[in-house]
Amino acid sequence: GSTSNSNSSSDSSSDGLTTPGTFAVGFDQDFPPYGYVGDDGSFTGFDLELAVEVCNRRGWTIKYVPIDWDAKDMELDSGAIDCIWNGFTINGREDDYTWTEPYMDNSQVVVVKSTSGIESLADLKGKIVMTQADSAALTLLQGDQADLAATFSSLETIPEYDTAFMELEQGSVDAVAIDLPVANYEISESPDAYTILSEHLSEEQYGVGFKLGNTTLRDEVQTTLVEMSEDGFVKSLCEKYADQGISYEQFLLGK
Amino acid sequence: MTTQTMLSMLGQGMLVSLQIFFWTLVGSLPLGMLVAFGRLSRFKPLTWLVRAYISIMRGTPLMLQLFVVYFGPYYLLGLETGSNYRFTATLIAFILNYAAYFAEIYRSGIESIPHGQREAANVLGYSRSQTFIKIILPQVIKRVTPAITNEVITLVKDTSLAFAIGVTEMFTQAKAIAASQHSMEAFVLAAAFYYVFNAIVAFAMERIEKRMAYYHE
Amino acid sequence: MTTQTMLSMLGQGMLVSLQIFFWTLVGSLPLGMLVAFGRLSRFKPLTWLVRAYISIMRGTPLMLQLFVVYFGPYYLLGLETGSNYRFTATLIAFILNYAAYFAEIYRSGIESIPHGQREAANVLGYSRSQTFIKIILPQVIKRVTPAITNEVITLVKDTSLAFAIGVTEMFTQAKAIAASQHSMEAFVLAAAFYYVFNAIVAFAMERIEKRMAYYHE
Amino acid sequence: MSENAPAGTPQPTSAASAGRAATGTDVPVLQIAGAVKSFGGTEVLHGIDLTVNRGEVVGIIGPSGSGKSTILRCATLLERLDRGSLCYDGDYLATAGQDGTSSYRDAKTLRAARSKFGLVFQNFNLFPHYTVWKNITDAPLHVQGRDRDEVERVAQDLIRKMGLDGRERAVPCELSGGQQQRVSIARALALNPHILFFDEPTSALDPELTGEILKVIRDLAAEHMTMVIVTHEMAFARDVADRIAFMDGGVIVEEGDARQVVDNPRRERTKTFLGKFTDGA
Amino acid sequence: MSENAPAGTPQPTSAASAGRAATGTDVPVLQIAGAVKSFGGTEVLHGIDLTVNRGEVVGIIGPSGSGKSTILRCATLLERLDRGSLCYDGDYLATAGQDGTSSYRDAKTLRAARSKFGLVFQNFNLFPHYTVWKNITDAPLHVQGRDRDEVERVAQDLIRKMGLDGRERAVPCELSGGQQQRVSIARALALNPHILFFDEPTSALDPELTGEILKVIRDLAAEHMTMVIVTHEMAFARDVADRIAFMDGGVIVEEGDARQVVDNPRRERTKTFLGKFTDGA
Ligand SMILES: Nc1ncnc2c1ncn2[C@@H]1O[C@H](COP(=O)(O)OP(=O)(O)OP(=O)(O)O)[C@@H](O)[C@H]1O
Ligand SMILES: Nc1ncnc2c1ncn2[C@@H]1O[C@H](COP(=O)(O)OP(=O)(O)OP(=O)(O)O)[C@@H](O)[C@H]1O
Ligand SMILES: [Mg+2]
Ligand SMILES: [Mg+2]
Repeated sequence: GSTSNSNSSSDSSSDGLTTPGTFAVGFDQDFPPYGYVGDDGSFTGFDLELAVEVCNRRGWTIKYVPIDWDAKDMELDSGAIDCIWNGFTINGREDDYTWTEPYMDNSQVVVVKSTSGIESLADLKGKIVMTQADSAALTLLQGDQADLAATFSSLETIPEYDTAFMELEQGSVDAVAIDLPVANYEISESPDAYTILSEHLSEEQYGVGFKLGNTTLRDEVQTTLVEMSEDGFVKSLCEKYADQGISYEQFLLGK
Repeated sequence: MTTQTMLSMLGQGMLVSLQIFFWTLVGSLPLGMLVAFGRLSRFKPLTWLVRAYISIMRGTPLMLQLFVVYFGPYYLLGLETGSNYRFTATLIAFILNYAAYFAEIYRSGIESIPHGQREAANVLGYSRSQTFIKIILPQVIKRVTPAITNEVITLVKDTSLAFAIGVTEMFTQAKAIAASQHSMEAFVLAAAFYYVFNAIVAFAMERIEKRMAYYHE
Repeated sequence: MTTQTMLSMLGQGMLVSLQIFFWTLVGSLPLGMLVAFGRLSRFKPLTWLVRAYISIMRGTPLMLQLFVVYFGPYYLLGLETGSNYRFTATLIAFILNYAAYFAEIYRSGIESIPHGQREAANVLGYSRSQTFIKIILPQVIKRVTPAITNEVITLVKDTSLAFAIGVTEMFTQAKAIAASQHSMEAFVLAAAFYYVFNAIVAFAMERIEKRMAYYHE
Repeated sequence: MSENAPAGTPQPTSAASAGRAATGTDVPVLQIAGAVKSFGGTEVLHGIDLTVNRGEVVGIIGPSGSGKSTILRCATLLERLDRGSLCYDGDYLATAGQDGTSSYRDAKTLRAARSKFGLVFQNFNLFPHYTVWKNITDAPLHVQGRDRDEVERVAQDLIRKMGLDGRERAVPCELSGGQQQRVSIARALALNPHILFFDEPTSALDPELTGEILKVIRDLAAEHMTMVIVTHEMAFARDVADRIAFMDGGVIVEEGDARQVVDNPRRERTKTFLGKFTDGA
Repeated sequence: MSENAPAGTPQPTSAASAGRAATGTDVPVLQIAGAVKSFGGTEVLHGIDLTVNRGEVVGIIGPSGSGKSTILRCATLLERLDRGSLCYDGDYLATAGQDGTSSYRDAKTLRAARSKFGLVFQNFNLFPHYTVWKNITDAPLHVQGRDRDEVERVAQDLIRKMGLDGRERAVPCELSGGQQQRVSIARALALNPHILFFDEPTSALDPELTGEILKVIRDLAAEHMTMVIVTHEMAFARDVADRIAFMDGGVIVEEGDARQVVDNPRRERTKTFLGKFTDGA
């Protein structure tokens, strides 16, 4: 790997880091497989591992900052975190953050119980659909897909996807609208019980979100990401997370 | 989003908060009295049971109690509850939780009434139920009102916990707006709502206290 | 995840919860007394100020207060606070919030001491400060201990609110584990932790109450 | 007060006399025999015999802790005797078995028997949330189920008699100690009891009020109300009581004509007690 | 009690006599002149003159609400006079200006003056969290800053004198009313006051205890302790007091030799009051 840029950290202000040499990554720790608590009790996840590698290459120290999703904008604006990097959907938030180029394709999908008989988005008519509060899926269903949402019996929100799946299991909701990789992760324990509708709600992209105007830092991270993809680091990371629903085909940078 | 839309969203949430608030009180104020009776009963096993109930309700987070009530029937008993159960579960958990707090307040109130009151009623021939309803209860109510007020004010804020099982009350609405608008405005409005709601509750309780202030001791 | 890992994670969270708990008490118990003095002061403007403070602290959600204390310096004053401020902010918000509750408890306690106690001290020549420290305060402490206990037990559970500004205390850890492990086990453990913690607090407070029970009235 | 208390035959005592006619004049109103009472292993009454005849006023005097209140509490069913019997108007509420152990009648009978006696508590125990009017009328209306008009007439009479006119709508905390005392007497009298017990009726009052209340009791005595009065006012006890029982350490040490007991006590203990008293004040 | 209270010259009063020597025997211990006091617009004292000479015992009697407690409270600086003057041992604490308005000395002087007098409250006001020992010794040690050995000796003497031996470690709630009363007297005496005020020392006690406490006061009188006693016990007032002031409606209606006032009151109002009293008990 190339760590030739590490000297740039000596001039901290040009990095755009709040605390020189420390890269504070804000993320939702309840959002596997992108950021979560691993079996060993420490933070892990696809996005966090990418962030760690970026730090390695830039000579920064990574700082994991699990945040309350409600406070993410305040955390970023106030400089408590340097970026939000956590399966963070660009679409619908284009103007709110300074984004890297999209690094990953994502789909918003609908998960139903296999026995439910629901096979298409049209079948969701009259059904109860649940999604996470302040999630990309919710933004979508209140925006571009509002017409579809209007056919639902109701659209519910809940703080954690985890709980949403409990609701789905016990039958109090009929479907969960969710990011594809998260859906894969959630159903990985009993894949036969659930079906991801082949018809997706949308195709969208993840990016790393920085405070508006912080292009310096964005550029550094983006350059490093491209490097990491080019030298194969990303590919092997994708393979590591393959059983949790991530494939290198979705990765967009440096190909 | 216009301020009007925001207010109307918050208003909807407020309505849910108010419903939780109202039904919780309607359910837990009387239930708490029954629990207090159990706590004061001379039948020891009942007393222990009630003590355990009170200690669990007060010793564990209401959020977990919401989970247990909402998901328990399916995960523990295999029952399908249907989606209407969401609000019902909220009310059940809130009522059970608050009944425990109220029970302890009632109990201390009942215990604080001088024994002479019961004796006087006894000598005058009042039955046990007459003594309780006519003599003891009104005095208990007067004494416990300040403590009840405290709990009621806590309840106003606790309604926001209902979102743990997906009930979108006011604070959740405020959070949703704040997130989509990238502004604290909704939070500030929510705080103002709470503050006003609390002020109204405090005012109402003060009126009730004043009402009962026609006598003292 | 092994149970051991889970327990150690929860243990770390517990440590954070305990720190919040401990420092909040260390800060708010004395601060509450100062606030109570302000509330009882004969200097009216101070009284109003303190009343407003108490009413805002008790009338708005602690979560919002956390936001204001943590993000306020940046949004209102343009200060960069650095990430060490996270825990400090938590403590500031908790202490300010709990001081308001304790102040009201102290106030009612101070007001409940019979006037004759001050008069007796006065006639015996005790100075104002001697009267307060030697005569009034010990009696106030005895009287308010039960009410303080209630708040302290509420505090145990309130520590979980600290995650609003990203402090991962025990309950947050439990949620994180539940999310990654698809199981409620962590929640149940968390509930047990809370329950035990509460039981210890209740036990300790009872000991303190017993200590002071060498006299009554 | 005195202007308001005509010496005629007012409501409550007339009802008492009706009771008298029904049960015959020879039967004592109250008969306690062999009364033994323990609290947590400590025997407090060691076998008390006390008979009170119709129209009689009995004073009970004695040092603190001698069991005066306890005997009143047993007589008014607030405490149950361990041994001995308790009998009102010839009806036994508690009988002593072979071994002396008391056995009480069923709850219903006991409840009904409560209308036979009234108790005026040392600290009044008025219901603080009830007005004077309600304190007096509530039990006659809702316990005895008597006719409202009749109860109101009786209450009106009692209020006049007790000098409480104009205070009907007041609650106890708005009354002076003496007024509270009189309300509590009126409350007891409103049930038309056959006998009235007083536990230290003057101990919570200042001397001027004491004078007033003693006047009320004297008036009741003049109307032949049967009464048992625990008191510390020796002068008063001698004056109003027909008979005095001096208690000490859970037994009646001396009993007899009021003037004789106070002025010429026979027993050494009584002498000491009264000596201390007259010496003190 | 009586065995424990030798009639000698024990600690506290000897200190009082030391005070006497210092200020000269002619100066009255307490001089109140033209005392006027209002509460919220209602005048409660209408111009009271009261002089108490060294070694004298003055009784204040009168009906409830006549201002007896108020004058004691003004004398002990618990209330401030609106008009009139207040003077201890010839030192003015409050002087009356041209228009009669009282002006008080500075806080420090007033604080220091508090050691001149002691007050025994009607309801004792003992410090419930302090033991008997601490109730008695705390103020001498930490207010007067006296030597610990000396204070402990004084306290020991007082405890014996008051018949409290063995109760040093008890807290007030473990004591009977009479014992509490005696602790509160000991607490006041421990400061070596020149004058002791009592507000109805017997009203919270039963008659036997009343006897005991009156004995204590009589003993103090025998030791020439200067005292002002508000009381309802006429017999006692007559017996122990050198002089009696009868108050009614905020003025001293009659003042004079104790026996004369009680046995042959001159004023009509005094006669009525005493008549009512002797009539009652
Ligand atoms: N409920 C009780 N439990 C235990 N002991 C009691 C109880 N009631 C009374 N006693 C004890 O019984 C004894 C007699 O008490 P009682 O109240 O009858 O005395 P008394 O003659 O009325 O005294 P006083 O003049 O002080 O009112 C006392 O030693 C008292 O401590
Ligand atoms: N702090 C106060 N505020 C208002 N009024 C008061 C206050 N203290 C006393 N008074 C009034 O002053 C009058 C005299 O009261 P005081 O207590 O001196 O009477 P007293 O002679 O001691 O009566 P008692 O024998 O009942 O103790 C009463 O009318 C009383 O209501
Ligand atoms: Mg008694
Ligand atoms: Mg008085």
